[in-house]
Amino acid sequence: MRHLESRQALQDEDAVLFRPILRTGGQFYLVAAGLLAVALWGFYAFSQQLRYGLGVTGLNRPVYWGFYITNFVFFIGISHAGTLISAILRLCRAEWRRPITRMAETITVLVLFFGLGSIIMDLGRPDRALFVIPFLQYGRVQSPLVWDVMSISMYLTASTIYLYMPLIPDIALLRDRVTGWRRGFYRALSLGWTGSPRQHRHLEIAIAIMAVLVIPIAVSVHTVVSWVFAMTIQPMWHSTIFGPYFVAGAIFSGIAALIITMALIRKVYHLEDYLKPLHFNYLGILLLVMTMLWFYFTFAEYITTYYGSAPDEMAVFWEKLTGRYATFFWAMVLFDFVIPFTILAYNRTRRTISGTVVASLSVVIGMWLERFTIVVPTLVNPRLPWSRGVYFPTWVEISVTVGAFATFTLLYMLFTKFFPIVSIWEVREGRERGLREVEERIREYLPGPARPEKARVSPEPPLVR
Amino acid sequence: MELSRRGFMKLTVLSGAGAAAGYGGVALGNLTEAASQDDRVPGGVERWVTTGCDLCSGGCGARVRLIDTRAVLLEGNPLHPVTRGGLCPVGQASLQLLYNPDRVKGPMKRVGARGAGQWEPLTWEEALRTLADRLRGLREQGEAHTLVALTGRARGIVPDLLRRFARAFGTPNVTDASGDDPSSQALWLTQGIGAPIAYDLENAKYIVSFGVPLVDGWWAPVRQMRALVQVRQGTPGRRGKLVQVEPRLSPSAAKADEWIPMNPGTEGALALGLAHVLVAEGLFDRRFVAERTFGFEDWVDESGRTNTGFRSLLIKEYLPSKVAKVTGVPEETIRRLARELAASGPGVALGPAGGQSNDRETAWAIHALNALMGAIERPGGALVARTAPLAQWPEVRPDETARRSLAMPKLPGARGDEPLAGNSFALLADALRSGAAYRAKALLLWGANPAFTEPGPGRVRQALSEIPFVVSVSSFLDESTQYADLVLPGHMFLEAWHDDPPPAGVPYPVVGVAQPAVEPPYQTRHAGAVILSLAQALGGRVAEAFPWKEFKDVLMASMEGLYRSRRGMIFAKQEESGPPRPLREWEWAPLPYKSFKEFWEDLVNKGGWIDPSYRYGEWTRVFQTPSGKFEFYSRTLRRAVEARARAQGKTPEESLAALGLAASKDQAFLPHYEPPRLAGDEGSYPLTLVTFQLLTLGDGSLADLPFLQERLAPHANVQWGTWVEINPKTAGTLGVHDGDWVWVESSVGKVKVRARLYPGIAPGVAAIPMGQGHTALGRYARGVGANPMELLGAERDPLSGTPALATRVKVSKA
Amino acid sequence: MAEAKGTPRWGMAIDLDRCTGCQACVVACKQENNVPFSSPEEAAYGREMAWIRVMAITEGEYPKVKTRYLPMLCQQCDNPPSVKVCPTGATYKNPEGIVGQIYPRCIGCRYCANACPYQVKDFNWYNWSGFRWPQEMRQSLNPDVSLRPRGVIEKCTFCHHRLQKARDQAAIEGRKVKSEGEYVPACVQSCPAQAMFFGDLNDPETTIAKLARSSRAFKMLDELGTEPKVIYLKEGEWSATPRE
Amino acid sequence: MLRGVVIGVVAVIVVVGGVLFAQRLEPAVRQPIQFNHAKHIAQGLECAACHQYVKEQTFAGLPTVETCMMCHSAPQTKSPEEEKVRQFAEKGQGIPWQRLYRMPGHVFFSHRRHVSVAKVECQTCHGAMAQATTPPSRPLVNQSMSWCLACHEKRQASVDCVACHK
Repeated sequence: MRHLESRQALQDEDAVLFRPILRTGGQFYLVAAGLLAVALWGFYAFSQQLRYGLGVTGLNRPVYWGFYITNFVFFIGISHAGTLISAILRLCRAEWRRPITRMAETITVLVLFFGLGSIIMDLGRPDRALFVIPFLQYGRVQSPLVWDVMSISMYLTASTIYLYMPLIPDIALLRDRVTGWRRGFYRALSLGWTGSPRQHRHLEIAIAIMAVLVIPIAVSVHTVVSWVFAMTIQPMWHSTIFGPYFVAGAIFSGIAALIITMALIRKVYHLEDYLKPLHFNYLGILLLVMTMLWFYFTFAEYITTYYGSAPDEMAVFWEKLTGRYATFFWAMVLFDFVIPFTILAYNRTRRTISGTVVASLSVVIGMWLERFTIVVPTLVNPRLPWSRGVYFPTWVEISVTVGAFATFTLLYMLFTKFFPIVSIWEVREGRERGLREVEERIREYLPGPARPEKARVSPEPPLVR
Repeated sequence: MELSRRGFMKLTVLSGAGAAAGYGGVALGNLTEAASQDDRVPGGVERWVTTGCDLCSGGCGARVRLIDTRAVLLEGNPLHPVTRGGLCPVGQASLQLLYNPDRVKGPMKRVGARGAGQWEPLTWEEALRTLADRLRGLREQGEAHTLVALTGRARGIVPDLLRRFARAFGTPNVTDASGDDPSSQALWLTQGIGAPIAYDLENAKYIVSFGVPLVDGWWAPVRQMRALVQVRQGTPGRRGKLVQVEPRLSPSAAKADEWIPMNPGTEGALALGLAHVLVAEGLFDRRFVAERTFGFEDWVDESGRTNTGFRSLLIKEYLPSKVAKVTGVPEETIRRLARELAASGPGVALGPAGGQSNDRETAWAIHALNALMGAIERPGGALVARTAPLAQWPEVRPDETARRSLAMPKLPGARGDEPLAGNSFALLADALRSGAAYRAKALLLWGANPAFTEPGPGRVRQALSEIPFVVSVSSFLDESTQYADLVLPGHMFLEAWHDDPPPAGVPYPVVGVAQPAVEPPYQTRHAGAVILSLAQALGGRVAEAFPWKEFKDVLMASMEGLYRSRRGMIFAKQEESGPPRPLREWEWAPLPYKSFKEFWEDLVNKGGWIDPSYRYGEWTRVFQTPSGKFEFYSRTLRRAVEARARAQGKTPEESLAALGLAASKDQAFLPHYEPPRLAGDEGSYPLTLVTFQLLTLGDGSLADLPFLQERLAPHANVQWGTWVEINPKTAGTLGVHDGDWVWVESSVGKVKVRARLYPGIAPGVAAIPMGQGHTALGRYARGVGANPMELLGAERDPLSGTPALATRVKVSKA
Repeated sequence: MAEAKGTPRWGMAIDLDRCTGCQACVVACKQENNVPFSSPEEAAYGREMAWIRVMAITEGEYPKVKTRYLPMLCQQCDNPPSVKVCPTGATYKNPEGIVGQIYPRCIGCRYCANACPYQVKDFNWYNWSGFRWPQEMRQSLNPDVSLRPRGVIEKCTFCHHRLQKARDQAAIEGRKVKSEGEYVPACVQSCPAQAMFFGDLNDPETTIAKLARSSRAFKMLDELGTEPKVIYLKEGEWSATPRE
Repeated sequence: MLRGVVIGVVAVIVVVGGVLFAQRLEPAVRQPIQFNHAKHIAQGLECAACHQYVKEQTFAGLPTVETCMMCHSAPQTKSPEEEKVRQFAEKGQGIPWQRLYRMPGHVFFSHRRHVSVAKVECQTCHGAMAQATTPPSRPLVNQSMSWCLACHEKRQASVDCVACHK
């Protein structure tokens, strides 16, 4: 591989970005094997469920939903890490986005499978999962669950395209650097990318369109997920605030997941030059905004319930605040607000990478707890007070959950082995064109005579080739 | 640890493929499994057959839905005049008894040690031969009396046949596990009739129930539920009232308009307190008391001695303030209740349900209260049931051997003619162990399971293991059958003919006849037919006493009496017969049948016969006392005690004192309060335990029905288990929380049950339902819950020896 | 009773003054509809199944305690929350207002069970029909109702198969099903205290229509606007109910 | 490379699909007696004469050996098939007729409802069974749900799901 690098001496400055793809260390295999083992254990647990039915879970009457639905909401929330954030940053022309968009988008695409998967795992008859497809099968468009299926599959499609399109120039870069079967693989995926100005123009337009499209879809996804609950008349589910509350929560957990991923990748692949404390700081500020927004929504939700003091709602309310789910609730407040707010509010802690990572870990845990305290306490306190439910997950649900996390991590790792996890061409574009553009833009912000709209800067000729 | 990339890829792909293949295989298996369970229930020709339910004393008519030969649903018989299509949950679930996988499928003999559960099948011929040989041996040695026969739940002709067999065979030792109802003691003491009191519930306006589980399993539950509806909603503009006096908020108390909690076992005191108020305030029925009763005022007997009358006793001893202290019921409640009773026209007092050592005195006091209210022989009051005119069987003529054995004294606990005698296998078991007059050499268990249902089952098990030869006629290998040498499985109901004698408490005669609806699938025989075959095998006078070939012949012979009586009518639709209430005072036109055969066919197809008439004021029929009146002062008892004293060579006073009764002299012959005897001292065992039956489990013989195990009692919300109800306050002092496992311990034994904190029970009282804790029976009952009988048996009624179903206990966290 | 006019709207009335909480309706329903029984372990887990249950609520402190019994079955809502959320149409309201559950269509997401405020939908956690019915007991299964496979929701259908049977008989006799008495679900049929009434709510002459107008009548969780077709009658007072 | 993958995928799809399809196909039914429907109908027998529950029950019923023996206790033809009937009767066995039309476990079909109430002709659902001289080995009419529904819609019968699925 040395010869490759020497041949491409020009691009030495980004060699570190290619390194994970071109070279794999023993540690990687070790970690991957560990994850694989956990994942296989999860699969085994799930196969037990397929064999014996949902009876092997801790679900019961009236707690018909538990870990799986919690995971579903959680994973879908995490998925907002990527596409949404990256799209917003792209549209805002935030130049610091360049090294992180790919990481974010990858999270989205991969985690969405686990979101959908959680629903399928939760089905009593997974063999009939396709029944929910509207028009072709029996899906009824009035059911929020069908909205979910439609909106998530649309999101998955859109975010896959949105991940794939900016990948094309990088795949083309790789195509030219590898030999053997991988060359064919990358050639097929690069769709004949030559890097001509025309191709670049088309790509940029397509990315811009997708970025605009993806934002409403992403918002709709989590709104619709919340509506699965809000459209019923169950106490503390039937809430108008749920749509925005869930979207805010999703972005919240998404950013946190992104920060953790960035920190890991920075460490593992030595990308200190690309992912700087500044990136973490900026995302940390975003996270700070979200934690306050989350607190605002949570407060609004609970204070409204408390003042309404409908007996059925209050049963759930007290169950969460002082009852059997108080531990979960207060842990959620701690992890979602107290810890991240304290860390992020102070510049000194926020500006360190470890500070934002600790805050993010806390948020991820907290948001899982938040999903759990939304799903379960309502179900254990049904309106008719004759059966109070109990819910404790069995080894199957825990194994499947852990397995899902492991599988996700493994897939993410594998992704980094096949594709550059930092968008190389965009970084380069930033170096070459971004600087000029920003300068132009700032100049335009400054007082002075209004100038006619300048013709769009034509892309530089590609550097590779 | 350096793994090549190629190697890793291979590993990944291989394990991925492996996982996928395994997963796919499992998924496919899952699908095919899901598909294969799509199998449907086979259809068939639908038929409905009229039959009856014999699982309790309610005698409900039933009809069964058959698909080809399978019974798929049991419903109430809409023609049945008492239940009118109603059937309780037990009846509804009974197909699980019929199709229970743990039924005994043929005769078996024991091969292992007793209780080891090792059996060997044998043919009926062999089994009957073994049994007959053994019994013949007893007779040949002049020991026919050492045969003890115990009947269980069976009602009607089969137990009659068994008693007839005992007489022909020559044993005085026949008893039945159900025991005697306390109310029959009260009726005997006051009216000289040893039968349960019949209450005209349907027409009552105000019912005070002293702990009677009216709607959860007493006597005829369906009839009582319907009567309650009649009381409350049957008369336009008026809602009758039900007051339940009981230490625990039972389902019946929950359905009552008022629940008055009180100390366990003090019902009698409360009844007398009410009587005191009626008398003191002049609210009693003066005319009835003056004309139809004896012993109200002080009276002078033949010897010139002045005897205390009921009035003096009440006024002196049962002041509401005093009663309030004993019962825990506030004085003002007692006064209010008495005034309400007097003001509301026919009021009636029921009870008790039984279970305390002082049941007889309690029932007596309650019945005396009825007399004071004039609620005797009056619509809505306490009546004496008319009997059904079944044909009498020819008199048994015991042979010499039998006559000699019959003259032997009967063992304590065996049913006797005088109601004072106890009727309990637990008592009998004690007698067997103490080696009374003689030892039992053989035991016939006819559908009875004393090793489970009797208080102190440990002693019963011990007694069973000491009897040399035990035969059990049983459909299940229950606890007692484990001790049997021979198991003879009887037909299940729906497979066999059976008759339903009038349900306890119904004033007019109702006779149900149930035909077999399904073919018996196993090597079982009709329990009645077993007696016939046994008698045939023994031959001689024993065989002569049974001139019938099969059970249906016996049944028809009995039912012919109904036809010959020319009374009553066969069950019919309500429009045709009219409601059986209010009781009619006229008789029916002769039955319109040309022959008995015609009558019989209609009888079987409609399910039974009824004579819904009742004549009030047949005083000579209802008062069979020395005075021909209702006796507050029981000369019937006095005679019995005097006879007993004579036999023992003591004075009556000495005889009474020897029994340890609290009451003395005249009081003993007047309705009075006797404090309940509770085993154990208050210091070590601070709580009073009461036991109760659940509608769903009965005495426990129905514990093998999974449908019922799932829904034992809605208020407790316990499934497949036993619980102890304790007041949250009591639980607080014990540190026990709802759902905790606790030990309940008496001086006799201890059981582990779940605690249910229930505000509907008095502090200081604990309550455990009966029927669980089986160590045998079937797969759905074995090992589920605990049997409270293990805590009982230490204390008993001093007069009859019947064990009390209450005791002192302590509760501690397990 | 007259024949039904137009499309009948089958409804039920439960007189709580009569109901004694005996649970005969529960057992009758399980027997009629092949509802499996649970094992002790699953029952403890809250997985026993029943299409109708008797709910008991104990309130107050000793000695002022009251226990109320309330038979709870599918309320056959005119505006059923469960139907709205079903993703496949397995739960739907049929033209006569009976809320059906089509087992081969159900994917087992249990959304309807969570949306139903009455908690009357049961889920088949296990393959009950395969191994939970011993061979002997399978004999008492009703051929008119399916054995539900594992993984689907099941619920009360007002014994719809009985309606069809009654309707067949009526059609052969050239008439419509009577609005009362001819078609009766198993629970109503079995009630020992005759606390349950059944009939066509659209026919003002039926007992149930009269009861629905009684001063004692109320509907469960009426404030939710689900418009149940099961009507309860309050305990504790006399009212002019039509003769049985 | 790519071609190989495509071929592989197609092969897998074909094999799995084929296996699944084969599982779905009903196996051919072979009756114990080569019963001639046409001949019996020609003798003036009605369907209900042998399928005796067709008007009263949900199921039509396959003829019992007793039903056959009402006419065939003495030989009427020289057919060896007829002889088989008597052999079954002598052995005291029922005739092990094989069911030709099978409903899935969740479909509730009532012959009574269709025959007695709706007066549907037998051949509507069973095809030209009356003309069959040998027992068909596969259903003459492919009864699918859409086929049921088409007829129900045409005749304005109930298309309510719960009418057939319960």
